[in-house]
Amino acid sequence: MSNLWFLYLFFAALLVFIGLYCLLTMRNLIRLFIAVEIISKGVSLAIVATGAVKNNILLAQSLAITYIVVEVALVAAALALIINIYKKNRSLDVRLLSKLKG
Amino acid sequence: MVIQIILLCGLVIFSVLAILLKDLIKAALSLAVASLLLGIIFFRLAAPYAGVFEISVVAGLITVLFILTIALTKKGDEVTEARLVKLAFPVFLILFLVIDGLVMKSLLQKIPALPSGPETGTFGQVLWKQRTFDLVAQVGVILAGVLAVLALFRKKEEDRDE
Amino acid sequence: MVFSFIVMPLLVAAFLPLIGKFSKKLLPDVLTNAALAFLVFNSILLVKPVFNQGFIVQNLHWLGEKVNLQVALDAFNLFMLFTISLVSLCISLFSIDYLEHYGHKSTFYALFLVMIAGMNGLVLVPDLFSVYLFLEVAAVASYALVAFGLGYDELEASFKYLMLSVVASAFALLSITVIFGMTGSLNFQAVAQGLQDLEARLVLGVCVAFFIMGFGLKAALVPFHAWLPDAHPSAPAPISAMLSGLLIKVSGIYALFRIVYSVIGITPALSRLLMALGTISMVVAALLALGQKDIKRMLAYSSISQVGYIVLGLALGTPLGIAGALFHLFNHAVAKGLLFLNSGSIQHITGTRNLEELGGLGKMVPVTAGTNLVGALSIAGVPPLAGFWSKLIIIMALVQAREFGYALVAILASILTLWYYLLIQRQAFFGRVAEKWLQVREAPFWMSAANVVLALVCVLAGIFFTPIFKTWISPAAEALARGIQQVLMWGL
Amino acid sequence: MSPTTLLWPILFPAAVAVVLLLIPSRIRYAREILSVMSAGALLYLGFVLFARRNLSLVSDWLGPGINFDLRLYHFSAFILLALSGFLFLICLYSAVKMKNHPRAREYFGYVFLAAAFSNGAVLANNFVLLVFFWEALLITTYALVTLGLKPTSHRTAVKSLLIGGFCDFAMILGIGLLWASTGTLTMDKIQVEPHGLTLAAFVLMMIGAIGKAGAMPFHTWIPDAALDAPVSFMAFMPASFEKLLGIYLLARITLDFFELKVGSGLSILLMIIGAATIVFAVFMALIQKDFKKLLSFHAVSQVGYMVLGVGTAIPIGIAGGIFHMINHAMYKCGLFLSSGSVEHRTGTTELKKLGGLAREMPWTAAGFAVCALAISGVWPLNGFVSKEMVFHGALETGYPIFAIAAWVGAIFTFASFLKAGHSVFLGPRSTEVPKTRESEAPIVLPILILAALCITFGVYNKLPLQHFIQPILHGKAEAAEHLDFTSHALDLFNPVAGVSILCLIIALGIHFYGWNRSGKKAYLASEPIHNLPVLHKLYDLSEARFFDLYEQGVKFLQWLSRLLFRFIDRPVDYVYEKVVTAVGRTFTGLLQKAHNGQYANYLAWTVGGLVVVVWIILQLLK
Repeated sequence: MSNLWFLYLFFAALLVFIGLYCLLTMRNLIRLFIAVEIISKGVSLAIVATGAVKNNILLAQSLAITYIVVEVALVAAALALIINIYKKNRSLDVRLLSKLKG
Repeated sequence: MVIQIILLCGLVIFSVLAILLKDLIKAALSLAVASLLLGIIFFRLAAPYAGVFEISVVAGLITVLFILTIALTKKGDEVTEARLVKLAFPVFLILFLVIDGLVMKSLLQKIPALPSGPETGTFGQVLWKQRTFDLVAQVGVILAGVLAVLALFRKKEEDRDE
Repeated sequence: MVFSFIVMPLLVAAFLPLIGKFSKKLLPDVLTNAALAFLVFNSILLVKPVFNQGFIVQNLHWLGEKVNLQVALDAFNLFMLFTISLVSLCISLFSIDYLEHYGHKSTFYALFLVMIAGMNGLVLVPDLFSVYLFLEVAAVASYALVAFGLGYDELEASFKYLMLSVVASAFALLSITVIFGMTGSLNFQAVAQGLQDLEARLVLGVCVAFFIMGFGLKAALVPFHAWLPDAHPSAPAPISAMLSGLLIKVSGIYALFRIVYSVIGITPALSRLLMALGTISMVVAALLALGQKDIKRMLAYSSISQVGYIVLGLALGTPLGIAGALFHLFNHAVAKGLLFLNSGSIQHITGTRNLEELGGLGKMVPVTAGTNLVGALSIAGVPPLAGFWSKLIIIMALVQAREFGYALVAILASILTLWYYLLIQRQAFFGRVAEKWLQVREAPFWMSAANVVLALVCVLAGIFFTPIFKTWISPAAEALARGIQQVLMWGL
Repeated sequence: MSPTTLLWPILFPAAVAVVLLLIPSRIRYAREILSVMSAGALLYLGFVLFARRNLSLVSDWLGPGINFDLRLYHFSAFILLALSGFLFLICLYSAVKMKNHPRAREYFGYVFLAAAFSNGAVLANNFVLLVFFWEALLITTYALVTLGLKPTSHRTAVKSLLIGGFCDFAMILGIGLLWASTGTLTMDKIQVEPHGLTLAAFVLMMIGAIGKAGAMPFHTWIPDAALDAPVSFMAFMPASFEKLLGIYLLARITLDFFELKVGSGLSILLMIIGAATIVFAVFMALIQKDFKKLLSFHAVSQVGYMVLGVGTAIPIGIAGGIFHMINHAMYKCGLFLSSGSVEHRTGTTELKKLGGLAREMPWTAAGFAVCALAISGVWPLNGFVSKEMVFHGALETGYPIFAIAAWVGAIFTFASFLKAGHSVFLGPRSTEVPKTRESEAPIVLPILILAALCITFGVYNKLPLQHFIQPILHGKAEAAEHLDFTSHALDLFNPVAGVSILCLIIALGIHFYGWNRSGKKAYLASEPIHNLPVLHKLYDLSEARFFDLYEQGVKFLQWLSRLLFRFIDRPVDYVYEKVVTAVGRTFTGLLQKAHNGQYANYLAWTVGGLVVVVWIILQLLK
């Protein structure tokens, strides 16, 4: 059973890596936030898989649901921010967001 | 087991598509498909409520929010990603696959865990009685999200003097 | 009632947007300040029972059923609660006048209260996942508050802040998941117990690294600090004060050290690593602060530097070091809150934050200038203000532990600190009055009042340092340090 | 008398400072009257405490071992009395001199604050308490220097703060080491042999003490401050207060905390520092063209005598050093005040522009003359007595080189004061300053009081030596059971005194020869020393001998002093101005460039930081 856990963790780490790669290299604000979503998929996969493997699925399930709620709130806030930035900038390029520096 | 691995691979593939597809709408849709697959994985891991939440909220609501945002910001300059980034991605992915595999293999028998017996009670009891604090926090998070949207989309009463 | 620290701000926050429909200013002002004053009062009332019993545990019975709303309040928690309530009360007093030109007071206050509820919750819960959750509650509210002005800078800063901290908290949550997998539980005590029985140094080491990144980013430790100098200066002044004064300490330092001390257990190697991180933050940020032209940006870098001191003291792990760090945490919360509010006053008075444009304001706005001086000197560690004592104790603790190198760096960094605070004083307040500032007037009543109250706290905490230290700080430090003895070393 | 009386010298001036800061400028004379009266009250308190001597106040403070511990005994009572005396005179003087200063309110407040901190530092019997007051003094010094209101004042103030901060930092480290090795922080419980760790502690604490006193190489801010700070500040801080405190601590270090042995390496080290300070600073003083700057270099040079005296570890040398400290405080204070009086009336202190003021400002000139003679060590003034004691001490150690260095210092001290006095008060009346008159009484009075004290302490040297100095040494240094320095204090007929007098004469010769050569004709008959018949003859006799030496010597000396200025004085300055600030700026610039505002960059740091932390932890696990 324990080996199964590592399989899931392997995929969770993969998802986190994909998200981080996108965050580090890509430019479109919306795509960056999609990357954040992919990272959080990795995290919720890890939570549920851990619960399933360790006989704690009820607890893990409630954690996963709570995490999804957090995700929704974050998505709402972040997308509202992105729309506001678009209104100011008329562009979604993250490289333009470098006025504050030094 | 095989089905589970296929589902997981599908999840990864659609995630990769979500960051590589040029069209943002398609990217958001592949993210939704990835969520759908994740929901099915949850079902198969005996977490039906989490699966339902994942499919309805993440694959449904969040995708709608994404598409709405994409539609609202469609008129601006197209932001093109660097070609090199996309071309280099498979290389890095394979590199990470190897590292990830090696790390997980080396950890394989190394993580000790306490033996745990089967859980008692129902999902509802766990959520409401064991994790009551989380519910309070959920109320807080939802309130924060709603208020954030209210604050960010408010009409300005008067202009700030810069 | 301990639960009121979480429930009360949430309730008020839930109703404020409705109230805002028919009373734009008065009722939100009164309600928010009353709620916060109640929390301050409440935390003072709790002092006696907590100190008599060591800690109190409360269970809430809800609808006749026993539910798991259990909080354990010890001296350390209470100290944090008191700090949060006191500083945020002053900040909300300041907001009464400051928020006039932002509009939408009710939304602002509601977010503000949600953030406080999040911080209070984080301090109170003895559960790993709930710590993460309340951290997100405070964080989501703070993203919106940073962007509250809806200007370009605010949005840019808020976006970067959000994207960085989302990644960081994902890592913290991954780490929590792994620990959950190993011990099958999330409660601090149960996890600590479980970890004692396991021989899991390697995995636990990686988990600690994830925690250091996740909470270290919230605490703005170098190299995880990059969001702070953007977000803190861009936010409206009360929010800058809130973020720098409280949020980085509660969701960064408190969370990290609560987990390190009470769950995982501190070890010499881990303590060395954290001390090194603290020292790097202290020095790098102090150097960066020297080069700033914008008051608030300078203050933001200063926050990073002072967090370095606190981390250094806490990571040292000796009773004196912990006590000094906690006292510095309190002092920094008060003084940095004061300085950010004060920078808000300056911006309100002159319309600029650029040090090169300011000059000679001391004569025109004595209250603002005087309180600024008090705050700056307190952080810079000038006797007899409170900041001096806490820095002295940290340095003494380092000497006592024979960490002469760290003591040396801490002293040098405090000279740097004094240097850049004197820069602010000289460029903004001393010297000749520039032509364009001849007509400026003192900040409105509530703004000045909040400044004066915080400055008084700085001075009084310095003068009555001994009783405060004995009655407040030492028990809190002991409560935190007790965690070390409870948890078996995991051999790192 | 209850022990809580000991809080008065600290709390009273602090309270006065607060009141002075609060009094609005509109109420005329209130500030001046209050400050003079409370300084008088403090002086009275000083006398009372001096009469009472032994008092001790201990209460719990920061924690175990760190008590709020004040102790009054003969040494601290003596310093306390001296401090309050100087405070009174400075207040009296400033009442007129600083009256129209735009920020007089802050000036008086800071002066009293400084007095409070100084009293605290003197009374402290716990190292942490000492450090607290000691550090606080830096801030008042900083604030007072900025009150010079010159464009460079702030720069100089920061310089004083950083140099002082460095010295204090050394002292804190030293105290830490001492604590580590003895386990106590109570000052009167510590007595150790300096070796190993405690040797380092000794050297570090010594740096703190002599840095406060302004010895080489920690003096560079004082000459700058001479031009940038108010002149009364110069009389207040570098001339009197800081010397008293610095030498007080140095004496405590060498007498109480550590047992300094005669001829030990540490003693030699102290003597080298002392001798070097005397010689180098006096050479620099010689070429100064500004009255105040000349005085300030002497303020540095004279520290050398004190450090040398204390460093000999021989009773007569230590007593001489301490006696020199109080003497120096008196005449240097008087000299600065008289330069202030000149500046008050003429508006300048440049030697070139001044001349022949003695007729218009007779009292200032007289005060200056007495003080200048005292600093030069002319019989029978106090400077003579204390310098003789230092010479004796230095000779007794068996290293005559130090005595010779001290004598060389004496020569040029006198020569430079002849030059200063000559060009300011004597000679033809300068045409560059308009006709003027004597300063007001409150300005002249302190100068005259100080001059009178200089004479008193010289002629009746029994008074200070028996009442102030000897009790300090009683039973401390080796073979100091029967101390009596008074019997031959004014004795002219012994070899040491002979050499000293010879030095003075040489100085006289140097001055007049140089003056003559520089194209000004005729000796001035009014020059009092010149007219003394014996000296005059001796001068004539020695003229021929010194002819060649002078011709080449002046060039050599000027070259030497320029060399010293460039290679000792300037490098210290250079390190501060170029290296420290430039390095800081470069680092800051690089770090600022790194914060380029790009999200990906910041995220890369975060992830990179994570990788590094994981790596370190895995390394630690191995």
